[in-house]
Amino acid sequence: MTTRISRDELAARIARDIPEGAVMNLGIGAPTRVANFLPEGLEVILHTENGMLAMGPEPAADRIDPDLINAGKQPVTELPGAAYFHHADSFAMMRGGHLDICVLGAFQVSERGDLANWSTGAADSIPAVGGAMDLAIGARQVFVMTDLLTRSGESKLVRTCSYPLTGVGCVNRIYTDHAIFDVTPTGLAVLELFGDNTITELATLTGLVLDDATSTDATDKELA
Amino acid sequence: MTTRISRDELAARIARDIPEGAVMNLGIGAPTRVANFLPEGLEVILHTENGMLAMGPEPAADRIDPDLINAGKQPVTELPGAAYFHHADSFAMMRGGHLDICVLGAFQVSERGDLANWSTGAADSIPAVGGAMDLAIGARQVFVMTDLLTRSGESKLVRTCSYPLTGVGCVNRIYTDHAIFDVTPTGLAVLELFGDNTITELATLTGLVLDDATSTDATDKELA
Amino acid sequence: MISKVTGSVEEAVRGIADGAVVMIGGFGRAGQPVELIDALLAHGAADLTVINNNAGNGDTGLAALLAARRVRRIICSFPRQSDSHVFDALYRAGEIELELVPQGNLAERIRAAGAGIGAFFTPTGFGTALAEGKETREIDGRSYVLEHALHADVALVSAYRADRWGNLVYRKTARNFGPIMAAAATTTIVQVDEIVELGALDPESVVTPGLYVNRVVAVGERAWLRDGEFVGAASVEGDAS
Amino acid sequence: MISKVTGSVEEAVRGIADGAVVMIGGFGRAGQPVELIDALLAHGAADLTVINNNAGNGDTGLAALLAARRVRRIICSFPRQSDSHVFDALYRAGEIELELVPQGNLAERIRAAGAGIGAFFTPTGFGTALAEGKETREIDGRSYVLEHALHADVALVSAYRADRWGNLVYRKTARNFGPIMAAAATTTIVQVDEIVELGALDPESVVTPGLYVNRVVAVGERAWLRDGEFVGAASVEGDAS
Repeated sequence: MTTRISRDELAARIARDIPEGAVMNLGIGAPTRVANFLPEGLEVILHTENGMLAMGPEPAADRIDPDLINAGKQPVTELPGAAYFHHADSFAMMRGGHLDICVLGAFQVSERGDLANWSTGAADSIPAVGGAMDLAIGARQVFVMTDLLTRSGESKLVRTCSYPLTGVGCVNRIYTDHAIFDVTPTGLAVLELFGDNTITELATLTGLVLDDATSTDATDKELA
Repeated sequence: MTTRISRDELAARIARDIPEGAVMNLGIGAPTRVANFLPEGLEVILHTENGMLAMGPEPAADRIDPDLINAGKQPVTELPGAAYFHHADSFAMMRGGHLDICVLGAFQVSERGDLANWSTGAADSIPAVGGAMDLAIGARQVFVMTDLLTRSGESKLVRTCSYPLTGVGCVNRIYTDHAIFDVTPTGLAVLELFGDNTITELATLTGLVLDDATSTDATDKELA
Repeated sequence: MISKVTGSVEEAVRGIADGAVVMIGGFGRAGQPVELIDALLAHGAADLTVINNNAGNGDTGLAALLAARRVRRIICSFPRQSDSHVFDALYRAGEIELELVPQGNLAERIRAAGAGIGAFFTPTGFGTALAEGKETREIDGRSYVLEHALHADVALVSAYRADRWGNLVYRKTARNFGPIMAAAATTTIVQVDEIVELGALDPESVVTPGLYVNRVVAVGERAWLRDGEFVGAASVEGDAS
Repeated sequence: MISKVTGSVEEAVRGIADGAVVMIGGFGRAGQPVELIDALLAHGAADLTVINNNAGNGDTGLAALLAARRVRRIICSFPRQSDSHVFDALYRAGEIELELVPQGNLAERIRAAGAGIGAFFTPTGFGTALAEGKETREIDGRSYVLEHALHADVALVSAYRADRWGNLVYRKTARNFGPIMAAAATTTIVQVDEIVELGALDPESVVTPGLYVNRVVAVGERAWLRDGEFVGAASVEGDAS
């Protein structure tokens, strides 16, 4: 019985829901993998918070330009149609609702769409928030990409986040290794099940009441 | 007995107080004449609210560019070192205190430095404020250039403005055809008398108590 | 393939509804999107609220839209000009509403809308009639007035060149309100002299990134340029209108 | 003749006082004014408050300033990084104060200082620990937090080219905080690869107009360029630090 898909399978699944022309920001870490699965020739415009649109993939080792990096401080490239701008303009784009989609990692997401992804709240940790709060509240569609369960087996989908919040009621959809969930006014709805998962089993794993929306096609719904 | 200098003499007198390197905005009307009297070769950078620094003089008739105008919608030219920017950036410069000097016309200036220059408050007039309020509160030094008296002989320097205000306590110095006045914490001080004017006569004309600061050199004081 | 290019100004203004709030770029005639305004006039939308620095010049462009009684309300900083006779007559007759905003507050309110800022404390206008009834606050010894973001349904903007993604560059002081209005409207419609190849605009010099633009239409080179070179204008008035 | 050009980085940082609030441009290593930071370190000013997106990388630049105990307080969005060991140790030892600000609020607070805005309502951070104790308000159905302008005594900025008036252009994502910090500080000090003739920078493409700049110093071409052409970098880390 298979109940989980791999990180790359999940990235590929998310990529299927990205329409042509989308302006998108991919959070640091796993979400950046989504870019690897966008179809060749599909024009999707990647935004990086440090002041660029139409960011391209990592350069060859001998073409690394220290002035051309992404939010994770990794070297990137410039595609035709690119634009550079300063930090206030970059965050104006985010806060002003001009990005179509952002994909973020998560520690926890509540059934109301609250997101916790910047701090575990541990007493000895050094806090660092970066642009997470701006992305969470700014993009038209906020997608979360995450494992459903922590390493110790606890659900990351929760009634109420116990970790410090990044944003309130800001998440639209959660792509997990078990299933895809939409945040609806009445709680979470399962849009698509991976492998042999069932809604009953997911309800047990998460401890949440889950609506069945699997008759809706997630990709079509998104593109509408 | 001469008690008044001409508009051009006044413009020339103001020009003497503009130091090299000053970033300056000249209000619509008489203040624009100050530019005509800046010494050849003195680098003074003119700002126009509609998005330009290092504005140059009017072009020859066959070189008029409708995309290159000043705040008064008159054709101008571009000097080496110029920069263009959008309206929010232009007014950020003004509001943020980055212009060294602006020279504005006035209906009235109060002894506390309140300025009225945008509306007579007449019931049938069509109001229009433009950038006057931003200039009044934004520049480091706000100079007013005006006749001392209205056509009907009333003083434009007053205890309290009766016309609608442009800005509160914003004027630093008033260049009139009779004398130069500084706004001080205790009221107006006469810095320089033109022609045969005396402080006593000006006090009578304005109905204000005027301090004598004529032993200070206005130009040196400004440059300090 | 992304293309925001539309084939005609008629197509570009399609769907603008009666009652819409329409930002119109330009400072006086410079940067005024005259061809788009003419198309909006032909399109017929009425009961509009217009946001522009001025209230029309002469009898063309915005002035013609006013003359046709399509504008219920105008939000601007400087309506009264030597050639604003169309507005002046409507205003004196009580046939158009006016909200007068100091120019820098107008620009900042538009910028705030695009930047997702709800409201801001500005020193401009404090203690004047234009701040009457508005919240004030002293911050670090300075007095401020609270001003709110100014959004629009549609922005009509004139730029110089665009690519098919909608990246824009402007020309000289015709830039003025274009970039901030493009960001503040739900639907941004832009006229340009020409559409250039994707990649032809220097990424360091793009002024309005394409994500702010919904439709672009080429209207031909402005009269005072020939193949991108300035050749002079016989008259500012005639050619710019 | 206006000239903001200074002959050395030592001269450029002269007069920075103990206790100064110093903005330092850069996002990670990109756009970090390393030569100016080194000069500030040699200059000796202490008890500084530093405003930067991060809190130092590796052991050079800002990290070296921290290691020398010159910084009492840092205002930033993302101190914790893979190579922020200098900050991490000071923070855990309680030897540096941290004010953590979401990155967009940090950028907007800096922008507000330069633009003369006293405070603004931002949606970012609402309902989170980083908005605790701050004024909130609902505007048109959305919740906002009030954030205040963030001023500085000094800004240290790295740009690409300047003219003698201080007009600046930047290079790619090294632009980041430079333009807004240049406008927010009382004294703005800029390092560039080279000083070009007045008039050599395209007025349409100047990013920071010279009125925001007080001193400019040329520090030579960055290692990954030769005569303005990109020649590749052997290592991001080594060359950028």
